[in-house]
Amino acid sequence: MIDVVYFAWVRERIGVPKETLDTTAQTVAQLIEELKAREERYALAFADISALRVAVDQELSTFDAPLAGVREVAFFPPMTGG
Amino acid sequence: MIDVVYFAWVRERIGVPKETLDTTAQTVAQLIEELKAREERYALAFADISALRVAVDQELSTFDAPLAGVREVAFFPPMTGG
Amino acid sequence: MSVRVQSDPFDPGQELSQFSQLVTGAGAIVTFTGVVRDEDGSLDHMLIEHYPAMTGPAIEAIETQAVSRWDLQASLVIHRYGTLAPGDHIMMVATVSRHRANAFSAAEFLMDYLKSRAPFWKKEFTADGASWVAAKDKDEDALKRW
Amino acid sequence: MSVRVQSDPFDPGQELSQFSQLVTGAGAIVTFTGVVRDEDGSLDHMLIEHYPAMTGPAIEAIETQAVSRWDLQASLVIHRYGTLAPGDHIMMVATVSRHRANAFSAAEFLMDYLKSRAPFWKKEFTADGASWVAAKDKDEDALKRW
Repeated sequence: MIDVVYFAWVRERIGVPKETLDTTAQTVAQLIEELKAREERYALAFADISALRVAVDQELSTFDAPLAGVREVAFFPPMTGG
Repeated sequence: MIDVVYFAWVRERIGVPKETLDTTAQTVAQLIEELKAREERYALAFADISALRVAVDQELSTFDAPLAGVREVAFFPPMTGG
Repeated sequence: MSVRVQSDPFDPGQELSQFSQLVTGAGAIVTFTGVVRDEDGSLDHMLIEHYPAMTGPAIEAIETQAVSRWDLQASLVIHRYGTLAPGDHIMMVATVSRHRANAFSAAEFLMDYLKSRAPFWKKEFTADGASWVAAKDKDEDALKRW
Repeated sequence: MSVRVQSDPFDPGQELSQFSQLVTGAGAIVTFTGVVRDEDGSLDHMLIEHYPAMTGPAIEAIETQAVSRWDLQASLVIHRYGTLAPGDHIMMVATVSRHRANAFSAAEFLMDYLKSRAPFWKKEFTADGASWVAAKDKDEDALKRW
């Protein structure tokens, strides 16, 4: 079981801020493929992953990051703080 | 007649903050030569002019600046503001 | 070293007053304050979303880097989230170092990292509707100098 | 644009509070505050001498350059003279611009020029006696980047 959280327009497209998933994905990229295959709203949100950033257990990460032992994955657009 | 003002250690070496002089000097450099010839304290203060800065009528200037029409010349070490 | 992520407004002057009392033996205090800008008079308000579990630790990591790299005596980051109106203060950074160049560099570094690496997202609301602010290439490029 | 040369103390926080009210439509406020540093615990006090007829106009000329070069909405320079103790605030610079890089650059430019081009001279008094602070080559060099 893994918590997946979404922010900004990713959250709006997917329609929920957070969900807990049962997944066999080994990496972030595999998790994305699994989600895209699931429903249109995911396919839309993940259509262009170059427009997305990912954090694994609250640390900025990359799409090839492994999911073993991970509790939370977050997807969001490039940050606009400051 | 020209006002000559001194600051920081230049003032301390010369012993007065300001004096009004009757001079025939055409340039700042000539004024310095005139002063150095006058008394030991001036010779000491102006011994190394690379350690000095000059302002003519309250604007930073150079030693070859002409004195025609000038009312005030100031001598001081490099500034240490901020 | 301190980080505050809050929805409440803050007073930059009061923050500087408190911060400057931390200065012992240091010579240079730099502050940066960001203000909500209304580009063309059309902005009604802005909503800043963030990632609570990540925001604090991410900013602390950035601040730890700045403190050691520029030998800071003290540093402060305040960043707001929630609803902000034009003219409101969004965020503030303060640094103290013995030398002015270090205090300036550390403050600019913190700003550059907060822009692109702290998990905040801005949504602007105008009479025409709402839209997410896009990240700027130049903000990403600004990180390359460090 | 404002310049204040004064012997009285000032409160950087209060100055920032007032200054930040001048911000309309601008996005970035930067302040720099200089504090009397006690290098090795031996400084009793410092005396800052200046050239009253020149100081104000010289700083105004520097500020005018900064305002036009970095498109500042507002700027402030405060510089003290007279007797100062370790920990006292010597001077402060504040800038406001639409963009953070401009506000930072203008504040650094003002600082670099105040260090080497505004007519102030510092004398330090310690238990061992008094001595005039020598200008640093690196402060003169800092002007070359502008």
